[in-house]
Amino acid sequence: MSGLDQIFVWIGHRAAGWFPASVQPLVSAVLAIAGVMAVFGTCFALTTLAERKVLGRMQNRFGPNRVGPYGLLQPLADAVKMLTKEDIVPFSADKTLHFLAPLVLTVPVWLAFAVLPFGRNMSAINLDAGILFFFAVGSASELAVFMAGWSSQNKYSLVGAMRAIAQMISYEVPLVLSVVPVLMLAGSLELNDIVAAQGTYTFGGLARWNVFTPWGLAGLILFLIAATAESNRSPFDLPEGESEIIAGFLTEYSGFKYALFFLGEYLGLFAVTGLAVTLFLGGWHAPFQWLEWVPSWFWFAAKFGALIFLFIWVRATLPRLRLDQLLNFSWRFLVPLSLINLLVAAAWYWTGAWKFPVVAPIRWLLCAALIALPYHWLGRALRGAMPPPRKYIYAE
Amino acid sequence: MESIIQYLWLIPTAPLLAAGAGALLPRRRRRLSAGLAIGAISISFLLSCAAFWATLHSGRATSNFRWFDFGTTSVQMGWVLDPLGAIMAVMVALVSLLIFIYSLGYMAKDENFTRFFCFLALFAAAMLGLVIANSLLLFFMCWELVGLASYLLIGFWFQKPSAAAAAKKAFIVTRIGDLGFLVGMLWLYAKAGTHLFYDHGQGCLEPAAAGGLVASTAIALLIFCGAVGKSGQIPLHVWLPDAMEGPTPVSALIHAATMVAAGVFLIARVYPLMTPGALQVVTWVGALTAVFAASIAVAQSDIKRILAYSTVSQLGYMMMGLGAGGVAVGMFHLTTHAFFKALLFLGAGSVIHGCHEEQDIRKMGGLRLRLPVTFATYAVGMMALSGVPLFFSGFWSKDAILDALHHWRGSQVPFYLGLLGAFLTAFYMTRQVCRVFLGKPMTVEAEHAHESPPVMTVPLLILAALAVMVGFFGTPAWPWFQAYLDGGSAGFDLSKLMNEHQLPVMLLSTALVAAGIVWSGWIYGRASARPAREADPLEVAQPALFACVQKKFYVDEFYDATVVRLTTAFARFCDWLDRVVLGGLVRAVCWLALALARLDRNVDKSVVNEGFDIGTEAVRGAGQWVSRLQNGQVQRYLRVIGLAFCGLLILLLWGCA
Amino acid sequence: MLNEIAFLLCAALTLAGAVAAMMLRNLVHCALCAAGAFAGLAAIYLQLDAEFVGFAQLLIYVGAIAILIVFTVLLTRGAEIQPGAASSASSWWKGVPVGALVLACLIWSIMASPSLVRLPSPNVHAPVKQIGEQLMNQFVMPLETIGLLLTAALLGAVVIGLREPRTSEPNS
Amino acid sequence: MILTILTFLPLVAGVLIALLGPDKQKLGRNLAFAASLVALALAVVLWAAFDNGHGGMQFVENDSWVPSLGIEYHLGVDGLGLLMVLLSALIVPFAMLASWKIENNPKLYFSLALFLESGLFGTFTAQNFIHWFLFWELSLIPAFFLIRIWGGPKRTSAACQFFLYTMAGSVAMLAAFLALYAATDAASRSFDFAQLAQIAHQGGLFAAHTTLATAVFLGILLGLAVKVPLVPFHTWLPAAYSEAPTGTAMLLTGAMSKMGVYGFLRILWPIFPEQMQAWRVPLLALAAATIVLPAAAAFAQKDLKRMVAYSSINHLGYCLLGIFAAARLTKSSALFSNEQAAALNGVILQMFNHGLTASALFYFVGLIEQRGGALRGLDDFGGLRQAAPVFCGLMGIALFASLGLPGLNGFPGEFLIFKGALHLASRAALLSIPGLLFTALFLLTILQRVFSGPLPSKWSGWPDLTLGERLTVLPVMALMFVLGLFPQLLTGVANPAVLQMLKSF
Amino acid sequence: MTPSLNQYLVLSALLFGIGLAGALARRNAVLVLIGLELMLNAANLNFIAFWRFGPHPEKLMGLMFVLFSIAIAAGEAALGLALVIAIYRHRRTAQVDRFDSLKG
Repeated sequence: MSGLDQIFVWIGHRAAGWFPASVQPLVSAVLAIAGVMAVFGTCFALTTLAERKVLGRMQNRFGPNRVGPYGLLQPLADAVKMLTKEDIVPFSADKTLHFLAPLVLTVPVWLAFAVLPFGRNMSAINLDAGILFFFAVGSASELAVFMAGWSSQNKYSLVGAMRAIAQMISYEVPLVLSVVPVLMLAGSLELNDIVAAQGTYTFGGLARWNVFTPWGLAGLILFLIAATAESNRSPFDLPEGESEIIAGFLTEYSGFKYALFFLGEYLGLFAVTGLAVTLFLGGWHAPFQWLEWVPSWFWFAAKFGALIFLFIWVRATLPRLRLDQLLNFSWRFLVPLSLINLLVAAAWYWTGAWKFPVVAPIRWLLCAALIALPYHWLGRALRGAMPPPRKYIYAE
Repeated sequence: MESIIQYLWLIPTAPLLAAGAGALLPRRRRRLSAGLAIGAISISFLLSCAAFWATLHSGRATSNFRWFDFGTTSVQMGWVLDPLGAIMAVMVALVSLLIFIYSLGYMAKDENFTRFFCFLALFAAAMLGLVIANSLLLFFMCWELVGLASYLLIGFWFQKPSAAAAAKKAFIVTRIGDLGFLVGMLWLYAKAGTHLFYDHGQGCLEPAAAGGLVASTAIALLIFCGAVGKSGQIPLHVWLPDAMEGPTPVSALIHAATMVAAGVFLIARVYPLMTPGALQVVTWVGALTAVFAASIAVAQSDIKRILAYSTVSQLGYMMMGLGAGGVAVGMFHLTTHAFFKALLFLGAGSVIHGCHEEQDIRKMGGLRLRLPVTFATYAVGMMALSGVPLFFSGFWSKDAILDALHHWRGSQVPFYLGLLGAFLTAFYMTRQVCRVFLGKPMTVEAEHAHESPPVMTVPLLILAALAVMVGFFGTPAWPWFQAYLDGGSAGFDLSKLMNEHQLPVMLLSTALVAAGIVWSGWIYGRASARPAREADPLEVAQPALFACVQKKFYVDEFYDATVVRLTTAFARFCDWLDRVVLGGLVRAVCWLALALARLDRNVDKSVVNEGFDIGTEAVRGAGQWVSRLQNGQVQRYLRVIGLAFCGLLILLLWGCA
Repeated sequence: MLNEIAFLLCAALTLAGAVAAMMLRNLVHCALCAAGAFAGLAAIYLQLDAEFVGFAQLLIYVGAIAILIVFTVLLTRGAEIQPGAASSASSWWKGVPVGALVLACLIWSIMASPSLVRLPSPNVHAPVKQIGEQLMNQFVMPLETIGLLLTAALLGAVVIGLREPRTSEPNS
Repeated sequence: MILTILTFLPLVAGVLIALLGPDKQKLGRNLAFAASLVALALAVVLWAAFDNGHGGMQFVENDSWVPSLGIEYHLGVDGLGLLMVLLSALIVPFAMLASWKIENNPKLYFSLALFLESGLFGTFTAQNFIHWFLFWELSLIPAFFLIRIWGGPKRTSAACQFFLYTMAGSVAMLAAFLALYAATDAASRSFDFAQLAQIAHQGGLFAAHTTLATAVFLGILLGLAVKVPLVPFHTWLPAAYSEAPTGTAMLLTGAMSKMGVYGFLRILWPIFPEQMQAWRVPLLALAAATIVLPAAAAFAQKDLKRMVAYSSINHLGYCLLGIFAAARLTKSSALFSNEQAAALNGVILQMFNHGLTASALFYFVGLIEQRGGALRGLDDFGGLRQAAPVFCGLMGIALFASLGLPGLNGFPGEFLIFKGALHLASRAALLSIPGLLFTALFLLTILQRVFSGPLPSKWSGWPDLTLGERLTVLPVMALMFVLGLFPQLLTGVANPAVLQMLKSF
Repeated sequence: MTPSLNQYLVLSALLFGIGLAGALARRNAVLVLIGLELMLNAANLNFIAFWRFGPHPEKLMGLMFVLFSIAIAAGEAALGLALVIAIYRHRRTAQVDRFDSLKG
């Protein structure tokens, strides 16, 4: 088991071992950075392709299939195209900020990967306040979006940036709140601890992932919704809604800067997906005890891929929201529900001390009811609060 | 004996269940309701007979149980089976059974037939429960319940305002007596520590009576209050004639045979409590009632009212018998009276039924031909009531009372009153029979009267037979009844009939009864030929006296003018007290508060506010001067703060250095 | 040595950001520079082994307050018209001397106290767990109060920031 | 824990229902009713779990609240408290059903009713004065609004009178207790009923301050007397009851009026035995007046609701008679203490039974009012029995239960009260006897005027009880019979508590 | 060589001075607020520095203060900026020297 499982760790140790001891920490850090950047850079490329392919399939067409076999080299072609395009900066733009914005977006996102455990003993740094770090570095992206939107000196850019920021602020709250139950139950902010907390098995070999608890299930769903919005993906892609505001804050970008934005957004998506895997889906743990021989990084990758596919699927399925619907949905539904989820987690913790026969299903159903009923009520209240559906008088 | 006492509770419970079921039945289930009631009372009757049979062989049996606890003791209740209760139970069950059957015919056309049998069964249950109760408390509870049944049945035709009023009157007037009963009972309870009549084979009342003469007399009299109310003795007799508003079977059952006799039964039950002083009161009240009511009956024209006053009068006799002669004397008259008075009432009901709800005897006449069975049985009843010698039960029971009065040590006046009553009884009964059955029909209704169906006449015949036969069980020659109650045995001795103590009294009463019948027959036998609207012969002779008697000696009017008016006035006074005095007080407090508030407001305005204004003006002047420093520039404030901070820091460092 | 350099770098970033934030004409630039200063300060916190606080600083100051400021700048049109820019030069004399005075006092007092020249205690840890336990035990009342305060502030900000009813519009 | 849950369940439910949207009126009503049923179920569970064997407090919860002032969160029930909790839990759903069709903002109405229920539960379970007082006042406020918003034409003045009257009493009581607290020496300072009673029992509560003791006693007495009410503090009651909507009147008479009597038993009786003893004679006179005068006044009323309201005063007068009669210091004879036990048991029975009966009567009068188009005068009707026999029959049962007919629930209580009172306070008891007669008089007058006589043509279409209404009264009617025949159900619970009270008197 | 306490204090003092000077000199309310935030941050830095260099770092006192201070600063910023916006709506300006309605 350990051989294949620890192969990357082993390689890293061996590579660092070639250097003098005084620079070894630096070297291993560099190696880790390089690894992460290589893997997720490739990931980025593959995901863009996969997204287009999957979307195509779902929309009953082929998707890219011209460049290379089955269109597999399409990302490469795109990269070449992006890098060779002319970098146009508007005349009235604030040039410095216009230049800085893609950097400010992309660099912190890379930082976020530092704390994710990709496999057993495979996290770049073990931070005591890992989750906090994750969200702290992620918070810079809002500034970056603003910088991009404002510096372009373009109405659409500014409106797009404002929309994006409003959306990000609004969905950051449920995002963080849906994480809190996990922290509460694991008793730690360190991601490795959280993964370890989900590492035991029950019911004859089923993993104790957080997603198998009522609050975990609800938390995961909340988290994924909020993550979708955080990364400006459909159905929350208003800031870039091309039918309304051209391309939002990206309107005035092209070429390499545009590619950087693109990269940043996808990396942000990867980061929250990785976090979701870590927090709710047991990280790199196998779903069943008898599957533990499979390398841990494979499990991480598999869950990661599954979630990415889910995102693509959602993008293909749902139409874009209106801005008021978007904000109402966050403040009137997600935020209260994630607060209630906190209580449910507390109830779960509390009922853990119960001792009588058949306690497990009772406890599960009780907590599930605790979250399901507010879900029902809040949903009805939300429907009541929304403006009625539009009547298309002339579109008949 | 042991076995029957186990099932004694079934006697009242069977009709109670029938009543409960009847209450839940819808109005159209007429036959089911009646069948339930009659079946239940039949069961009670059979059980009573069995119980009676058991008492013939052995003495008394009780079965007590705990009702509820309080403090360190508990309230006990129970059933008792002894000769007194057994004879009463048989009588009540039998009369009830007959009257239930009779009601089938009498009430056949009533729309609330179902409800009627429900109430009747409720009454029978309560009455039978009262009879076998071994606890004064249980007795009282059943006593109240028979009162309730009486209330419901008097007001059965509730559409008639007079019936509703009579029902209320009956309940209220008897409740006045009941309150005395309640107090007496509670007093007795506190004194004796128990409500039971018999416990562990011992009487529980004797020790209480032995306690203190004054207290026990008072208790006895308080309990007697209840009997006065229920049995219609002076001064609480006013409800009973009004109660005739109820259907006739009800009058027969409740207001003639059983419930009104419950007062007599009560005195018999608590006889050990009755001190000589109390008995004296009982005798006198009975004597006065007997004559008083009998004299009123002479001048009445409503067939049922005459019987009602007769009942009051006979109840007076029973009281006299209890007071002067003891339990057996009173109870014997109670038993005989129950049968013949039920007979009379049912006969009257038959007459009323036949005459299409006509009750005025002046509008009848000549019915003997049209209602032969009724006439024959009514005549038997009349003779039994009047005390026609030898063959009628009333003679023997009344004679026993008169004999006892004759030998009473207290006074001879009740004896003479009793004789007068006997004469009056014979007089008014003859008057009634003459006017109803003899002579010629006075109205068209009487002309077309018809005999009642067998379901009504058969009970009449049975009752008539009983009215004759029961008397033979208590003749001086064969005092089986007395012996049975006392627990002894009686032998047949014809000579006792002839001894010098009894014979003169018998002869005297016989003579008086004969005089009454003959005189009355002489007057009314002729008068019955005359038209109805003409005045009564007695009225012609003595108009003032007759009017006074006809108006029942103005007792109702007197009560209206005093008690009722006082009550109403007191109620108004209380209401006035609430509304005007106390309400006024509250309003006054309110005004006071308001006035204080106004005063305070003025003080505030003129003193406090003015002073304040002056003060604030001064402060404002100062403030305006100072406020020039405050130019609203937040940065200037900040600057000042910064400078002040510097100053402070420098000062501190200076100090440290 | 490495520490010293890191400190100097961070301090330079912070001070530069602060000075720029106070001096630039363009309010958006000011705000962004302030965010830079905050980030530099966060780095100093990290350097001082206060990880938790550092991340919190980053999360709140850069992630929230800076955004708020930027929003306010846009909502008050501070980024477009600059009527204060011309006159701000004339108001230098009002602020800078006082600031300088305070600064001088502070630095004088720091320099005047020799006890402040000391090295950090080694191996200081501020584990998150311990912070949490402290918050839940010793500081539970302040924590609750802060929760209340933030709620009140949130409500207050919403109420203040809400649009006025339309009735007042004809006057303005 | 169950007591806390019981107390706060209606409160929480009430708050939640009040927070529902304005279009959720029916939902709120149904939820409130469900909550009251849950409370009833809890109360029944409490009853089932209650140990009849001993007379002390059970289900005790004691946490310190404001330790520096001796204020505790102290809950517990003995037999008395349990019966009162049961009664309240019974009356509230009954009253809710009576107000089921209320049109003006039913959601608020029902949530107020739940607040009231919570106040009742709190009052009947609290064992610390401050805690008790909070709930005592909590019950007052919803009652005020219930009358003020949904009442009859003169509701404003009735509600204000009710509120001010009761508030004045409460203020007096609070002041008295604070004075008591301030006057006792620091070692024995407490607000806890049991502790105060124990100190009083040892004679240490008012060692030297007899005047103060009297003042404190009178202050508390005033507060309780207004609530019960004791003549002459009763004038708020007919107005309030007759103006209140039916369901509220049922709550007021069925459960709230018991708070005063409960206070007498829980506070005055154990803590002020000597003062009770000293003021016994005037209090007995007032109790007798409370029995007789309102009964007579009821006879003079023309308004059915006012009649029933007066009858309510009269019935509570019996309770007070029993309490004052039993407040006689006798440690000599066992028979005597049995009489005291009889009176106190009777008081508790009467409290419970009057709650049932009076609320049922108000329910029926409310139905009459509703069917008669807001008419409820004694002379406005007649012969209704013909049109509505079931109505008449059931209301008749309630009336006779109120009158104290044996076999129905009213009798055992009155019997025991008079049994004790006649022995312990003969004169007052004898003076009160006419009250029984007046009660019969006006109750039968109702039956006579409303239900008997010819049916006026305008009421010929008078509807009988609907199935729903029958089902509503069915439980209460059944209880009337059951409790009338088996009073042991109540005395078995109450008697140990009574014995305990007597032991500490 | 690690920096000593007084270096951090000097940094903090500088930050404070800059913030104060800005808050006094600039007339845009937003900038004044930024200045205030800077001053607050200077204070926070002091707390952290004293904690780190103090005798009892294991007690986390300074850290706690900073945490609370940050939380309060967030509230303060939200409220202050909301006020600025509200005033701007009324007065159409964000210049602090024009906010003088409260002058005496």
